[in-house]
Amino acid sequence: MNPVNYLYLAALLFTIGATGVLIRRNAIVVFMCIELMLNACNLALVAFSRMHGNLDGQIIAFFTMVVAAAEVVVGLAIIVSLFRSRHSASVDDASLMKL
Amino acid sequence: MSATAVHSLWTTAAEVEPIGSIPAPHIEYAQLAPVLIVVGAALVGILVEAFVPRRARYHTQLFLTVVALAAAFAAVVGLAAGGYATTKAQIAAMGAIAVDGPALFLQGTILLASVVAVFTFAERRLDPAGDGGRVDSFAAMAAAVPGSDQEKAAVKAGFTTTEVFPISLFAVAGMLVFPAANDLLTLFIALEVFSLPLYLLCALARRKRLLSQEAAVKYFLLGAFSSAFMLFGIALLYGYAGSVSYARIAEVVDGSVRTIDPALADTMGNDALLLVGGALLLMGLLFKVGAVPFHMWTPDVYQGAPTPVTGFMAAATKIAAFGALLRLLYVVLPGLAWDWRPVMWGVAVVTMLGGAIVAITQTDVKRLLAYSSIAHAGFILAGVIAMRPEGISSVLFYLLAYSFVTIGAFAVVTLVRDAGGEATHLSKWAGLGRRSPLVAAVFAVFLLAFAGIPLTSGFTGKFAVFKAAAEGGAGALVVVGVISSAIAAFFYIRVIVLMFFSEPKPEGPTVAVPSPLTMTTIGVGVAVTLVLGVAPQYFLDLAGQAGVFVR
Amino acid sequence: MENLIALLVAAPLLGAVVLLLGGRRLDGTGHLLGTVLAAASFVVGAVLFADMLGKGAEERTLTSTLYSWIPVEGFQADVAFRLDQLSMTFVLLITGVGTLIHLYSIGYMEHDERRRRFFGYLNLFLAAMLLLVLADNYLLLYVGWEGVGLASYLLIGFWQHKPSAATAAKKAFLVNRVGDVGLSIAIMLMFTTFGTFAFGPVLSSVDGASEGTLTAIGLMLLLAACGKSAQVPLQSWLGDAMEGPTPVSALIHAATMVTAGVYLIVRSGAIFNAAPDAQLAVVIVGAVTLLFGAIVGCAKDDIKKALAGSTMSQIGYMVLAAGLGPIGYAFAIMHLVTHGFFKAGLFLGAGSVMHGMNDEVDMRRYGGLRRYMPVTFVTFGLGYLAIIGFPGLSGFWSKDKIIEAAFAYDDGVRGWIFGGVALLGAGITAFYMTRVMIMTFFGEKRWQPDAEGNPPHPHESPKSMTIPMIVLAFGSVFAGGFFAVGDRFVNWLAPVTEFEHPHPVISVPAITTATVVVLLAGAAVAWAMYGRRPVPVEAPRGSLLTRAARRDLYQDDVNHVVLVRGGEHLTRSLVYVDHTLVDGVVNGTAAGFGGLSGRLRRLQNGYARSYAVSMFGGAAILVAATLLMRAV
Amino acid sequence: MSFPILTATAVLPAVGAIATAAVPAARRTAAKWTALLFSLGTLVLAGVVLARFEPGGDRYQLTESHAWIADFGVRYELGVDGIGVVMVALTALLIPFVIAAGWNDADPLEAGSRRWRPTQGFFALILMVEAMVILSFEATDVFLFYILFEAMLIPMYFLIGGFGDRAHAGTEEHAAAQRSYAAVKFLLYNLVGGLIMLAAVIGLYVVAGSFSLSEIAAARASGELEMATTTERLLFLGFFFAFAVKAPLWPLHTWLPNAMGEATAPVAVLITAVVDKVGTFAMLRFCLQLFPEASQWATPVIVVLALVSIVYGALLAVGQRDIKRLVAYASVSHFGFIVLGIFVMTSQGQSGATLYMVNHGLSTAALMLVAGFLISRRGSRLIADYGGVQKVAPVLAGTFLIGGLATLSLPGLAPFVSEFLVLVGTFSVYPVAGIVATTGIVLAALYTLVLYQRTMTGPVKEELRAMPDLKARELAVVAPLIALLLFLGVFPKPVTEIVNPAVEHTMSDVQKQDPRPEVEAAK
Repeated sequence: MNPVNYLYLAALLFTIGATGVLIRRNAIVVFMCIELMLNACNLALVAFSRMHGNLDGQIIAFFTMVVAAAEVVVGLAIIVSLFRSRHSASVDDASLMKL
Repeated sequence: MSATAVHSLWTTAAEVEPIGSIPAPHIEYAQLAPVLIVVGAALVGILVEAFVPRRARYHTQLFLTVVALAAAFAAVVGLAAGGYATTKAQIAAMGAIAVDGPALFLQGTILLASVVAVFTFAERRLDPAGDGGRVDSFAAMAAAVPGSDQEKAAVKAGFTTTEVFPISLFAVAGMLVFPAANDLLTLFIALEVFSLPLYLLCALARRKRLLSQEAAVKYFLLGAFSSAFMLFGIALLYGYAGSVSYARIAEVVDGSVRTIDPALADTMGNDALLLVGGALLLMGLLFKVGAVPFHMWTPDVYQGAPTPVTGFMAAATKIAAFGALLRLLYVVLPGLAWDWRPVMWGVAVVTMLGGAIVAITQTDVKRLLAYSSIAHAGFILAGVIAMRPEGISSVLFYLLAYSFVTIGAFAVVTLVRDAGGEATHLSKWAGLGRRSPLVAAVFAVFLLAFAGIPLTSGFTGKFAVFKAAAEGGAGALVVVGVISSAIAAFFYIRVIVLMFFSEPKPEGPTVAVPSPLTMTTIGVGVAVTLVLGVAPQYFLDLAGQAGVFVR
Repeated sequence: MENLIALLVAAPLLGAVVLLLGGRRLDGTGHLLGTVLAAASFVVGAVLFADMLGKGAEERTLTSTLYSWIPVEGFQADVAFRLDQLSMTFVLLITGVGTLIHLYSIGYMEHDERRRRFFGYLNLFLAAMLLLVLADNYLLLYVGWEGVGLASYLLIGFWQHKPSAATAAKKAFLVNRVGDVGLSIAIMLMFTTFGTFAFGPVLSSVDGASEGTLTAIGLMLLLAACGKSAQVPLQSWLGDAMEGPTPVSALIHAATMVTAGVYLIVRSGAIFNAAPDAQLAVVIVGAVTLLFGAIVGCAKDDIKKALAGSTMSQIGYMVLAAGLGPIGYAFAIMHLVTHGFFKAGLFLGAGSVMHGMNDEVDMRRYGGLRRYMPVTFVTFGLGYLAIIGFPGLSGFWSKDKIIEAAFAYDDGVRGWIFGGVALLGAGITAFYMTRVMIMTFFGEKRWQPDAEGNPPHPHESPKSMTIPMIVLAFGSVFAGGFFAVGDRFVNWLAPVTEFEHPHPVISVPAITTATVVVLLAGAAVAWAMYGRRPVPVEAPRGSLLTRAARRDLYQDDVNHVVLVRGGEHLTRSLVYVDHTLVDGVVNGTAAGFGGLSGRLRRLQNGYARSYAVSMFGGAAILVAATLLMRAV
Repeated sequence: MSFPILTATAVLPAVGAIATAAVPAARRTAAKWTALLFSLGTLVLAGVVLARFEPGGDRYQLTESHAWIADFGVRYELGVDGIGVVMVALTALLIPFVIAAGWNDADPLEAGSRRWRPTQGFFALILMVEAMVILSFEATDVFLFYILFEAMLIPMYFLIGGFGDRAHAGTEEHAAAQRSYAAVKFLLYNLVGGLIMLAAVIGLYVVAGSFSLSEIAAARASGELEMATTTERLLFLGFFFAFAVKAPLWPLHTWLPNAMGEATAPVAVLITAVVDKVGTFAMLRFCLQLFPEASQWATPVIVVLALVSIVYGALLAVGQRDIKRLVAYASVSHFGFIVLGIFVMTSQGQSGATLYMVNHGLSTAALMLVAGFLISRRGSRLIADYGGVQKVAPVLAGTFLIGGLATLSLPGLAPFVSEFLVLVGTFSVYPVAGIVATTGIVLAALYTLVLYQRTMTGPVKEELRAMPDLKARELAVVAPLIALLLFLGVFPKPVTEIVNPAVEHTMSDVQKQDPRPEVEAAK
């Protein structure tokens, strides 16, 4: 089938992810949405890789996964510490600094 | 998938690389020495954390870090002296990393900035000593809940988070690669490599931990968000050009590509991929340099992060990010200049004006400096837009000048303290000039440099970028820049007025006497500020020679 | 000989410098030094005069250039002197009368602890005045012109602790400044027209210039003259100037400085000759002032103010004469000189009277003084006869000539008008001077105790004061005759001012008789009003004209309303404008940015997600813009 | 390579500033003397410069030229023409008086932190300003000039804001607020002007590719550098705006009264007599030389602005209640004359303007410093608080009067010469303008004499009974100034003969001839 459709899917997923980031309060969920965006990128990369018939895209996809994993490590560490000190994972509660 | 398809895949692939001979990657270790040294030191640092007894860690780490950075810098200088900045500029590591003038210049700058920044990391005289000896400005136990017994115990025990040194080394490593990255993958990885440690560092403040954590969360989420966009941009560009190597993409973009297979022809026809991809990639970088409208993390993060980290971020991140931006625009997308230049014009204008205007009403020193850094990002963008060699060199020079002023300024901020730690609210700075003229004078020098008053590095840099912009036909941009400088001048002056002309408050903050470390940082800052202001020629030459990208 | 000219100025200047910088140690001897130097200047003048008489009429003019003052491209201003018959006349008058008045002041200022400074100022005045009349170009003349203004400012305000004196001084200076504007514009006009403002070149190349330009120059010079010589409309300062010590009034505001305007016009005769319109203006100003001063003089009870009015009027005669051109110049100067004698004499007399009357100035509180101060009475009386133009005395000769000339102003209506005015003036002069005479020296005593309540004990003044009066009295009696006989004076001046005989519309004898008749009439009326009836101590309300005249015909009130009030309003409103408008714009801009900043920073609301929104939006815009760029 | 005398004239005060600042906190008097001696040394050097300058010689003399910032085409180029050398001399001459007059102005009222050294700072800053001003008069490189033009704002700013006049109405806080307002206003006005100029400077470089005055001028003359009319006009406006703020020209003048009102009298003198001259000087040197066509294009407007300044400034001076503000507005009026003289573009006008810069420096210094002495005695700046001073302090009153007479440019005193030259120069090309300007001399008389009358004459105010007359130090400050005013009034030749050649150069830059007189007068 035509790989272009995968691109549409990727775009769709990416948008969903982005929207999620914008509308969800819970830091974890927001973070998951970001992960979703990354995966959308992966999909796009792979699709392109297929189209162009070279491997770069796929390689990047692997790297992306690793990066995502790393982000999880760092991100969760931060979010958890935030949660523990505030007993809430809502990103909106973390708004002491403004103006 | 049919066999032919699979085969065609290989064969087409083979056109890029001759069949069957996928050579073992050869790495020019010498040219990559700076990065390798830093990474190596970082790894060693981890081991130190693991095996060296707590008492000795601090000194070991400090020593290790400084030596590593110094060695890396020496390597950079060596490379530059070896002509890699000019004649022998080349692409190293299988096309992943460029070793050329801008890269080396920026790496050198980053390393120097990191050294002085690390000094402020290591400062241990400012906070009152706990039972466990003197402490720096990082959390005793980052994992502990603020105000919990666990934390109290940790503080009592005088724990310190010596991990910051290896962490920052990792960040530095990423920053070194970022401006040198010669393909999109490396770019992305470098971005993450220096971002993730910074996220952590932001969360490690000893005082005002809630703010610190909040800063970290915001920085992390928004950073990840932006890198997602960037990655998507990468994907699209890759889709457009069928490659992630800068050289290749550039060829495709300006149509000078030799071999065009049907797939490429197909995607090449679709400019949307290119434009959207380019835009998203640009956005990722603009986020890092803190350009309007991607700047909003800056004030919060700068305020919440431990001040030494803020200084480090503000300086080094900008250098790295602008380096990457330059390379992207000058190497990859010059063929697209007609499309991105107007856009960047807009960004530059709103960044200059926005930063300056919002800063007028700030009441917190760190936020003030944050907004000023935004305005400066705008000025630098003006130089970037010039699209000519002077543009590159002027930006390089500006970054050099700006980074030291920034680190110096934030270092001064760490000195003004009261019971609650650093007294960053402007009202507390009233009459500082009376209580400790020297500190106030030094800070005034930095402010004047920010304001771009002649005989300071700030002026030289500003003049350089504006000149480049004007020569690049962006006269209007210069006028906007001049106007926003005038607006900006207003709030720098306000701080000076506050420090010198208003009566000191009785319960005002005290000025801690720092160790030689911070003194060095500030001293270097002042020295560089004045030298670049009075006799900048040598460094301008340097930047001028370095102002050529390899492609 | 040329080198002596500088000495004329240098001597009194030296005196001024020494006396003003000398400090207290000169308090004892200062006045003597000042007087000696004035006298020295007079001696030098006399020597030069003798030398001049020794030469033929044509080569009498001496010039000496000291140095180049303002050497600038296309602009030559030298410090150069010119001593010809005209300036010589003035030199003698100034130094002569000046010396006498120095002498007089020694006695008059005896009890003033700042006498040294007074003499310093007097010397300064002499120097400036001599510079004025000796200058060889208009710019240097301008220096003297303002110099005498300064001296007069300092001397009018000599008793600075009296607010009235300070105000009068300021007023005098300001009004004069208005005149000076005229002079400086005139000089600029000369510069642009002739490329120079030295007397010789300018006056000799008048023919080349257009009449319009010359008229403009003439009018500007006239404006200057009005300021300095207290001619309408700039006459208002002279009356107040009487706040100064009486010797000052005698020297500066009667004999010399106030006549500078006449000098200026006569000196610039060539220009006026070529600009009839300007001349007409001069004549009109002279005529108006002549009457104005006379009327004012009739109503004043303050003896000095009355004399001031008379001065104004007499100078009006001179200006009128000067305006008549070659037929009048000589007579203008002649009247100037004789007036110098008798008016100075009169003022000194008045001073002497005040001296004896506890500085009382109101004539209604004098009366019957002739017995108590005979010398003063005699000298004053002779001065009186002279000024009203009693046949045979100085005033008669000079004034009569002017009236003749006035009648000769272009045969026809103008001649009649101005001749008539001059004639009328003579009558009024006789009236008010008689009035002064009677109220002061005749009738019964109307003396009042002064503020401290001690009654006056009139007595004759010391020798140092009476001698000058006597000398001047001689002058006022004989000078005129001496000048007039055989047209001595006219011939003397002719080479400088050129002279042609006037041809009046009616015969000269007729005019002379008319003059005598008129003055007798005036005197008679005055005697009828003040001699026959007792003079009330408190001034009666008086007729409308009298009241107007007492208030200088309301001219000051007009000035006050129009200039002072208007000016105050203007400045006040400007101060407001400067603060609110000019400054406001800037402060407004600053405030505007502040407000904008305040609004913008609200976007920074602390919510990570809204930051994300802005990033998302930014990305969208970025993408859109890029695509748009490609589209267009 | 002869001895770099010009550099020396700037370096010496700079060194002096450092030396003064280095004097220990307790040794205040030592600091004062250090400053005074260095300023006198500078005066000597300036004298040497004056002596070595040959009026007939090259346009720029004693030149120095060293590579500085090649990338920007910037060289460290110094040189003085007749105008420059006179201004240098004036600056070097005035500073010692400023220092001597401000001898006790910066003594700390209360013992602050042991590291807080106001006195040292005060005099160090003054010397710093001197160094920068002198160098800016000598700079023949646009960039170098610009840098100094901007940089001198900083020390001035601290002088105004940090060392206010102690005679003020209201509370200490209020006064401090007023002070910093004045200082900020000063800085922002000039900074904005400077930044706009910066844009023009950059533009100039883009167009001309060099910053060297001589090079650009030569290129323009030889026609190898063609500027588009609009470009030239825009650049001109950029430069002129900055100078007009500094000068200050109506309507950009409002910072001056605040600054001069709040600053101590010596600093006020520093502002108006020295620093502001850089603005007018720069108009003469840069605007006219670099952009002759544009200058002529703008002349009508500028002439009008100058006239407005003259009349407006004078009228506002009349309306002031505060002695120092009055002098400030008087200065606005005088700067109007200077600008007028510069832009009418006649030899008399420009010689007059240059002379005017010098004379205005001297006369304002005299008037303002005496006013300062007066104010320091009574502790009030309000005219209404004085009266009858001449009775208790005749010498003070006398010097004040002479200063005032100089301000109203009485013939015989120096300002008359310059003012008349400007008037004549104006009148010969713009008669109407000349006449309007002439009204200025009446207004000048008005505000000066009103000031004198209200403060010095009349019955003595009770509070003033015990007022002492001028002290020896104060007299030593004023007397030389007055002597100079008199000397240059009767014998301005020494200055004019230095200035004239320079003026001729400028005239040839703008390709202007003086109008010929209507009639060739018979000499």
